[in-house]
Amino acid sequence: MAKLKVVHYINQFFAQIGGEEKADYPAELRVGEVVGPGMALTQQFGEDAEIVATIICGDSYFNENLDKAKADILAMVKEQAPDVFVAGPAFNAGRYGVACGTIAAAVQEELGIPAVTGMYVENPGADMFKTKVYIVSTKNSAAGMRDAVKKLAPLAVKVGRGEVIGASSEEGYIPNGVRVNFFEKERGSVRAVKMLIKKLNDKPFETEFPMPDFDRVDPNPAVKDLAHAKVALVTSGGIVPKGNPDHIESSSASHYGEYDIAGVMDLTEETYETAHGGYDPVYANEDSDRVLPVDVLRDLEKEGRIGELHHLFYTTTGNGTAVASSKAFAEEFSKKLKNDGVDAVILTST
Amino acid sequence: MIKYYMIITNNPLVPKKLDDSRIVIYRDISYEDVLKEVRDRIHEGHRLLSHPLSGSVKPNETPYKSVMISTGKGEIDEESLAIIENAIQACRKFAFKSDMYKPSVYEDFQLIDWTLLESGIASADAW
Amino acid sequence: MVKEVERAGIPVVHVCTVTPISMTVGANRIVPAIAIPHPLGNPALDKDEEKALRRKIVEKALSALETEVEGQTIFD
Amino acid sequence: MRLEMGHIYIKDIQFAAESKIEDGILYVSEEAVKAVALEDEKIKSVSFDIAKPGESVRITPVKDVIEPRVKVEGRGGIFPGVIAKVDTVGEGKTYALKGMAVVTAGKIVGFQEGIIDMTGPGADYTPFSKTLNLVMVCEPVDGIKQHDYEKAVRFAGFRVAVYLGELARNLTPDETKVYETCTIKEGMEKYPNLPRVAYVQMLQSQGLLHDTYVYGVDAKKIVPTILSPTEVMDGAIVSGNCVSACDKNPTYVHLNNPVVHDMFEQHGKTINFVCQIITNENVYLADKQRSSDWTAKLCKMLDLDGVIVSQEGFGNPDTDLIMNCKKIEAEGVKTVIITDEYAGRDGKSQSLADSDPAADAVVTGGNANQVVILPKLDKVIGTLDYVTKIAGASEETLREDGSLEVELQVLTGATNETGFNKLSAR
Repeated sequence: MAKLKVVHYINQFFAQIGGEEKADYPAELRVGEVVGPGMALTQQFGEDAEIVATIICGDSYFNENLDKAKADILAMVKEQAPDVFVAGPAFNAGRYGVACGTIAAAVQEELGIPAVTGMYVENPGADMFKTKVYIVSTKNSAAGMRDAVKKLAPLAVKVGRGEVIGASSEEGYIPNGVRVNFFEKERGSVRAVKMLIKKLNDKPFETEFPMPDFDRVDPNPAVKDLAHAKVALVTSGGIVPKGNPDHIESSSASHYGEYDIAGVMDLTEETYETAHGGYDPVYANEDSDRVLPVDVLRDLEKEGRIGELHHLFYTTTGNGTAVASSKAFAEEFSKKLKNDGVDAVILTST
Repeated sequence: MIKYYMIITNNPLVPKKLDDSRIVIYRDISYEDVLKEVRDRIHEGHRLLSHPLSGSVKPNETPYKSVMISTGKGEIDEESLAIIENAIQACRKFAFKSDMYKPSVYEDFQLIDWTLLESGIASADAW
Repeated sequence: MVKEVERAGIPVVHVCTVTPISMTVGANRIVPAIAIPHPLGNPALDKDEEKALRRKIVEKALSALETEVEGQTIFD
Repeated sequence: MRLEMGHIYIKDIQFAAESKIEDGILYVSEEAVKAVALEDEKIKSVSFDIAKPGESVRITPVKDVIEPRVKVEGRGGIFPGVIAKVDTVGEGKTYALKGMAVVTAGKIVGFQEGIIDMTGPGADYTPFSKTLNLVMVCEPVDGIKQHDYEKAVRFAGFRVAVYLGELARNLTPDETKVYETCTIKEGMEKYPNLPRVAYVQMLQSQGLLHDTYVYGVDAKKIVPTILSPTEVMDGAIVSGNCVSACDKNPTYVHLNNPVVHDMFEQHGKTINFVCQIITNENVYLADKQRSSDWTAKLCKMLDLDGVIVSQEGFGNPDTDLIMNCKKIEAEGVKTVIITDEYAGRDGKSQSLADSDPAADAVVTGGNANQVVILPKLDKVIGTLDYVTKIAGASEETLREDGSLEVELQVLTGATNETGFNKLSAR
């Protein structure tokens, strides 16, 4: 089998250009060069793959010039047309991890070239990108390089060849929410007894199935000055302008609504209604303020209790429980809310 | 007349098996729509009495479903709501093939759904 | 949904009828609402009373946003 | 209670004029086993066949799998309340024919499932590809009701298994294992420093083809109770179910319950295995509440430190599993639960129909929606008629080359929730 062509992405630190003071180093392509951790990767690849080019970029540069850096690096990768793209490993370096995740996901999505990266599970890049690209789980410092490369190199070869990827525990990647079957060494009952003994002795144990929906997000700090804050409304109660112009479905909607309420002081029977199919809609149709309290917030805005009510509100018909699509919607409109400088959100559910 | 529970079903065998002493709401709708009808009634304050995913025949495999709920209404029962929402979500994991069988197989599906319901009725009537 | 808003770095309060569901979906600031068909209203009241009721809930939501919380907190 | 289990290893099964076991070979008189099966007038005809590991054979639709056993010393007999008269079992001496099973097959309902492949990829998933199988296909008399047919096949399997077990009564076992539990007080005195541990087994109990029997009692009608873990080795619990083939417990699994056996392995070393607690999985929600309240209460009364909870079946039992786990944890008793998953063909859906943060220690038997291609095999015991109609099968089930595209769901025992197999998922 021919050797796979690999393009390797690293930051300024691992390229031995410098530390924080050189973090503004712009993206640079070194064709035919193997740099820093690339050496260890090359060794681990053996006859299976070789690094044909290394891309180096400063962490600050990448994150501060995101669009340009991404575009430049994608162009470099495209030119090299590798079989697989490897970023990092980033260990516990936060900005490096985010950069690795961002660029690996972009290479995969936009160029259609399979990509892998590696980082410590608590690196913020892990949570952000684990469902988008395989991220090998590494130790929290570069002292874990050997161990990281041992997992990263074979996984890169597998994805490069388009082979079936096994379960996270076999391949060493951070669980990505896709359940994959595999055969354990011991039967389930033995594993259960061992797990119980560990639990009884207060020793660490690893569940084979983490319960869903319990990944918690820490609360954000309280809003200091509501009188000058921009507050936005979001609802899962399906409030839409009368006639449901975007045809939001009554349940498990395939999209969410974004509506402008600039100048709207009160939601009336003539102007708003609910698209939600899950409950008796009569009350919400009579007066949509019962679900989306625009009238009260306008009063509070006037009185100076809040700085301003954001002129857009977002609506879905997701019921209270978490579903994958509503999660994706929320990711998207949360970004918009953030960009619009919203300081706080009131989310109403039926 | 046993009035404190009623049965929402799309299984034609159920109204045939039960006489007027039970409240049966028969609808010619899909499995998932039976669950949604039950959900809507839970929203109105009815309580779930039997498990909506009773039986091991998978949703979308069997077309039939019978669910028992309380006749009386009260505060919205949170447990009922959680169970029915999870059940509706579970429907979507299974490939749809309820329309692929020979006629005799539908009778078997009806029978199994009925026996599952019957076991729930037996428990309910013991009160 | 509420988790994604929180994750984006915006403090969020969840006004929700079924608070256990709110707990399950991972909301940190939770304000209980009235009833599923009308979380922030009560058609049995007359208009002014109803709006006053709604205002009470919204005010509770706003003060929840002004309160530092450690973990999931229901503002009853 | 103390039970001595004598293992007699069966190396081969052959049809012969006379039934006997000699040098590890089980000789079966077809005529004799037919007569045993046909004792029930509801069975019109029965045919026997032998399927061996590695052979190009597919058995379907499987109803139950049973290991032949015989009670040679002590109270009662195998399958008390079902075949033997009611008497408490679990002490004395019992022999088992290891390495083989009686497999009952036959179409009770039109959508019935259950495939055992003796070779190929399917064989990797079903544990019963590794046993020498004496397969019996029962045809009912005309016009029989499904309830009666199910019962007739269930009992016929047990009768044949008991008949075969009897052949071993006077043999010397190849291997003997002793299983012994203490009374509550003895255990406290003998193992003062070991954590007190029990096994909570949830039994399928929802209706026709979804039932389990304890000493002959329909498990729907029990309240949770305690057993000596040796009782199941004498057939105290038998299966009356076969829908959802992958995660239902055939009688073979009850007899050889892996949690019971693996807890015994640690008994007196790292744990004090106090008892087995059985509970049910009824359709009616108030029953669920009562049963889970009771399991938690029993755990508390027994002063347990930890339990393993096993599940049986899909959907409805997820609620029982989580209720049990939550309530037992709330009593301060640590739990590990065993389940399987329905994560969709792509592995991306929510695996369970219920969940709770208290369930922080889970063992999984794998994703039952995983697709597997079963090649065409030379011989089919039973009938393929229904394979295209079984759970997990799709309209493309029967492919042009005769191979089957199915989900793991249809393979008997593939994602067993007592931890019988090595299959798992992450």
